[in-house]
Amino acid sequence: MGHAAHEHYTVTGVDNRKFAMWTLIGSECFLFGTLMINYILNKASTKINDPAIAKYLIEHGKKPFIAPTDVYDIDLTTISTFILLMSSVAMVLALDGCVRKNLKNFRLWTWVVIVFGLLFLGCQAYEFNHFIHKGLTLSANNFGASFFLLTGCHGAHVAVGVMLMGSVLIRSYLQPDWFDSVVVEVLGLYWHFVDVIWIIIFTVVYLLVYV
Amino acid sequence: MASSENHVSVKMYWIICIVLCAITFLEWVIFQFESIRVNAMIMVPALLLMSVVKFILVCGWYMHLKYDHPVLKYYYMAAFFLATAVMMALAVLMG
Amino acid sequence: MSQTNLSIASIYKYVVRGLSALSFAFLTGCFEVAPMTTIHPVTEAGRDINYVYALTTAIAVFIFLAVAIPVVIALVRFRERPDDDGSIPEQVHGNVVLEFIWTIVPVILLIVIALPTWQVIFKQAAPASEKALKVEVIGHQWWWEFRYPDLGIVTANEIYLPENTEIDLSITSNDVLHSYWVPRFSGKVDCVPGHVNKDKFTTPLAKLAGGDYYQGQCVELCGLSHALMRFQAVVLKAEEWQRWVRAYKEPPVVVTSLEEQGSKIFNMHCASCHTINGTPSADLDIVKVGPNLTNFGDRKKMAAGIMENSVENLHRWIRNPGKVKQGVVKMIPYEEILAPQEIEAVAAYIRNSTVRKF
Amino acid sequence: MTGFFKEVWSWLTTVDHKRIGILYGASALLFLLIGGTEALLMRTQLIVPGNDFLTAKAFNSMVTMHGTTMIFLVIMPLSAAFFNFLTPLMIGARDVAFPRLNALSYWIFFFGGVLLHISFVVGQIPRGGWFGYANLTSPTYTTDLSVDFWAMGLQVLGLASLIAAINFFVTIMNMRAPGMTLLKMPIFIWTTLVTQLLLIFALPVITVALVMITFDRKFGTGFFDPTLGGDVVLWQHLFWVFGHPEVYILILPAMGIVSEILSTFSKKPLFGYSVMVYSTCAIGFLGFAVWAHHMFTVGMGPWANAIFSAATMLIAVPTGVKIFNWIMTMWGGKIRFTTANLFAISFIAMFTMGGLSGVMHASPPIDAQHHDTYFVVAHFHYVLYGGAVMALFGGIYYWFPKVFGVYLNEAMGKAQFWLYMIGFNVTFFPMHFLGVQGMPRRNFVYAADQGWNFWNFVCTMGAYLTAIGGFVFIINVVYSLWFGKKAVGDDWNGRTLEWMIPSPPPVYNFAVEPTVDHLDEWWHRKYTSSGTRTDVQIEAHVDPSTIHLPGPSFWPLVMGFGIFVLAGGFFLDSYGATISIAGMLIVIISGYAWAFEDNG
Repeated sequence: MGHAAHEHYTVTGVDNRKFAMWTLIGSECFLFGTLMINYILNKASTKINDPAIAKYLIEHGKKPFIAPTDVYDIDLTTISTFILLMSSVAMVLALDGCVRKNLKNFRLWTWVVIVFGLLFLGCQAYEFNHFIHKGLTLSANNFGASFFLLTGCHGAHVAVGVMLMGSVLIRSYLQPDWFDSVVVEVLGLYWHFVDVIWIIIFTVVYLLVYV
Repeated sequence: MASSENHVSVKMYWIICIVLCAITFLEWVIFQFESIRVNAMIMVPALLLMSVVKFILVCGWYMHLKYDHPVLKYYYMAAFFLATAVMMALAVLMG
Repeated sequence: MSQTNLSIASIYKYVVRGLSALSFAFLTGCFEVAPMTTIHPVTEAGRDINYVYALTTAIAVFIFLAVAIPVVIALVRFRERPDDDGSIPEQVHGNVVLEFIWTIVPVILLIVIALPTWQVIFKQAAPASEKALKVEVIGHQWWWEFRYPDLGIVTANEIYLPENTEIDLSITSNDVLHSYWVPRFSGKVDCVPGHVNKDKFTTPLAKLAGGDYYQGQCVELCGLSHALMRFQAVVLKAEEWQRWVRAYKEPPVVVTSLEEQGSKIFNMHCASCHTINGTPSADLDIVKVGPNLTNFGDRKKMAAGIMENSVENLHRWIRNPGKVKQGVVKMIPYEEILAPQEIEAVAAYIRNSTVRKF
Repeated sequence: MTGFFKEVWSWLTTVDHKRIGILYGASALLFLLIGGTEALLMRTQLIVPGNDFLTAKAFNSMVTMHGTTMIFLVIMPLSAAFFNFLTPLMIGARDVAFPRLNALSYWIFFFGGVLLHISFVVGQIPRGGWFGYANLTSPTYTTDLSVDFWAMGLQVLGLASLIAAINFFVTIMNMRAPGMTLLKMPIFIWTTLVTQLLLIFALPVITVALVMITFDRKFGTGFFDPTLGGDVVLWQHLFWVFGHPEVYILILPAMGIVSEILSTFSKKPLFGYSVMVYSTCAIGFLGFAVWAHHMFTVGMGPWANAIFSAATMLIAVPTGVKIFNWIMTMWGGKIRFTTANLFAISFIAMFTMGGLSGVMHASPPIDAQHHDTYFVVAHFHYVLYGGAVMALFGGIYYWFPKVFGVYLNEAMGKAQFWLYMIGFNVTFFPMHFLGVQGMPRRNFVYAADQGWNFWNFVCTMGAYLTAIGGFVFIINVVYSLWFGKKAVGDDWNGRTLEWMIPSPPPVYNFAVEPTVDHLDEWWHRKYTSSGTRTDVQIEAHVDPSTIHLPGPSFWPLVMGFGIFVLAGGFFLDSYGATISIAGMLIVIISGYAWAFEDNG
């Protein structure tokens, strides 16, 4: 059980920081649960409230409604899911590199995690831009609002994850012998959880709409 | 504890990675066949099952839940199922 | 249920009915009949609520005694005597039997409350019968609108009802949350914008000529003048009700020249927001923002039941409604626009010519 | 820096759980004065019918701020003061799991309180009710910034409570003394644990609801606007899914405190400890299944009303079990009537009455008559004021010698108790009558002919009596800090670990970490099983420098201020965005500085 100097004896044997991250994950379950139920309840209200957008749609020969199936592009979303899954795999390999104190692997997979995270955010930015061009903005209708709230909040969590992994990378460059595997594991937990939430979002938000 | 003796070997990680990619690809494939997509009786259980499998894989192995103190597992399951139960009740109540 | 069948259900029914009748007498005994009292119902729906109300109060008092008496005994018997020898009492850790008893007994008492509760819930939730009088209640920011779709009548702040008739209310709101509540009829129902809530009750027999007045009030915070959003339910005798419905359609009776001048001012200034049946204001097909004033003369109270329907009150209101009722902005103050004489004329018209002989 | 600035600086940068506890307690009592004044203003307005002491806008603001202040800025931080000070002491730990995070949650709470009260300065006091029901809070019906102050204030306070809850949950689960299994923890630690779980699970729901109302007001979405396809009832559901666990968050710590006080002053262990633990967990779990009993009249349909009334009645059973266990704790004991014990005993009586009036409107037909009337006001004041606040005052009198090393004066304490007890009942028992007579809540004025004149007058007199009791408490604290009887360590012949160390406790808490074999470990060290007293000394002082303790840190204060600026940016339309970004930068910079700070 003995570890680095500031390691405390803990009753459950799990490091305090890791236990705290799991507690935060439990809390985030409720956060994303509420966002998802808000999406499920609001995805049916597709009537456009914003008069400017309604006029824009009518001019383009469409009815002033935007339904999920009008805007979703499943191929792009599947690629996003694939990217986030791969970043999860990279994360777990980075942790393995850190535990084995293999600097090359550790830095390589940390880079992969950051790049894939940014790629995912890129896909999401592109998707949001694509929606806005189609007229689905935040204040267009409640479907748009609840969709952007849910995926936006998830995107923010991915961005925070990328930033944290960035600081791990900076720490590794500044201090090559820094291999605090607990910190990397805690960030790994956060990253995997964000990926798991995307798995649920991918099914509930994108796929179940087509059914 | 800090996983100095890491229970999960790198090989296992890659196996899980492949399984995850396969499931994601399968989800995409189901979507291409018009006949399957429209039929909710197949689609909903299939999609839910696949997402649950992916969920367990990532949580169990990648998040090291299987090898850590069981209190984490009980806490996480309690949080997850309580959240799901409250949200289901909300869905029913809001009609 | 046959008379001689003393099954558990019937014993349970007699005990519970007896208990609630006893506590009902105690409950109503010590409260005089305030206008908004919740325990002097006059409708059958209200009596159902009161039956569960009295029963639960009786059980609550019983449980309170079951807690208070042992506490007092413990405090008196086991207080530390001044000449105490410093020894510590027996360190009792628990007693399974006691734990079992004070878990099961409350469960039983709760079941005694729960069964009538569910019975009353589902009884009141049953839809009203076809022949019930349909009335729409619409809450506005700080006044009430009542519509009778079958009779084509729209009135405000005083809901006229025939005696001994089943009423089927459809309750909604036009802006924010309100809550329709006549305590003596039955429980409150929220006016939720975007939803229509139902309520049904059978009105009591009317005793007084000119109708029995029952008080009601908005009970959900709806902005500044939430406290000034009251209304009255008027239960009329059967023939009075028929005469009232017929009289409601007749145009206002203009007698004096003051009222004549008043009607001209009304049609010019007030018609864009208010309507009086049988006048040009009724023909405008715009959505009226203000309350309907067709039978304003008959109403005992005005401005949503907050003050007597008197001449100087109406003058004060027309001059500056915002000062009388904080937050009223839709109706602008007329003290600069109309001369005092003109205000007197339009007030006379609204008060006198809208009186319906019924 | 002179001595004074050094002292202030040490308080601003403290990470010691004991000092943070004192900071929480002091802030809570300061906000209690504000909340109490708001209550007195309302009662003065309602003293006679047709009164014009307060305008409608002022009254609605007082109603909203009294509710919000008392719940979020008085009872929760006062409970947090007890969590902070006592949790490490009772489980035999040196400090909480993350000391700097503990300081951060205090400073975020502090700035959240400041943000809420800036609305007074700019004259945009929230007036939509402490629950802020939708549609009235939508931009069409509340055009000024009052609702934004309320929403952003609660967001910041929610964040503070969430960080503290995670900190304490990890502390209790991971840092108990060797040998202290979960069923050997003091009961107060159990109620603290369940309270933290309730906070962790309930706060995210209100966070999402507040984000949605802020988006409705700032970015034109239509979540709660029926004309834009939204649904007003969705807000009520989301608010009360948080709201009901919130009221158990307010009452469970009080139950823990009462259990500790009663068992100490009866010289007996808590009766049925394991049953008390299971009922605490049952209350915590069922707390998530009963929220819709606040919405019986909104028209959810008979089935929803029936199910939620059953769940609400079910939750009355574990509460009732606790009450009978307290009575049996006193039964057969040697009861000493110190002020703390008087408060604890009055908790049993008042909380029972509150619980019973609650069970009454657990059934929808009765709630149709009680909802939003003064009967509900009477109910939740009996449970929150007669329950939580009285118990928390009992806790203050019980642990004051341990915190400050001096006893609070018993004579003044009893005077305050009787003023509170009588004043409380004179104020709130007549409200049952007003409720039965149909007086609605949140009415800034009532007419003379509505039959409520006499009892409103009586209630206001009771409120003034309680205010006097409040002043007696302030005098008592000031007097006792200077002239109070000195306390040594085991000040009330207590049972739990915090009484085995000197009071005020040294910085390092335990010189040597205790090993625990029994429930009520300190009692078992003092008395053998046959009841004879063995003389066990309080733990001797040790040179603090020999024990490794985390150093003070300035960054929690900076990050708290950053979050304050971030939230503040939402209120200014033109350059608000830049202020929020500046706040975000402060948070990120202090985050990195925090991470790289070698805090030892």
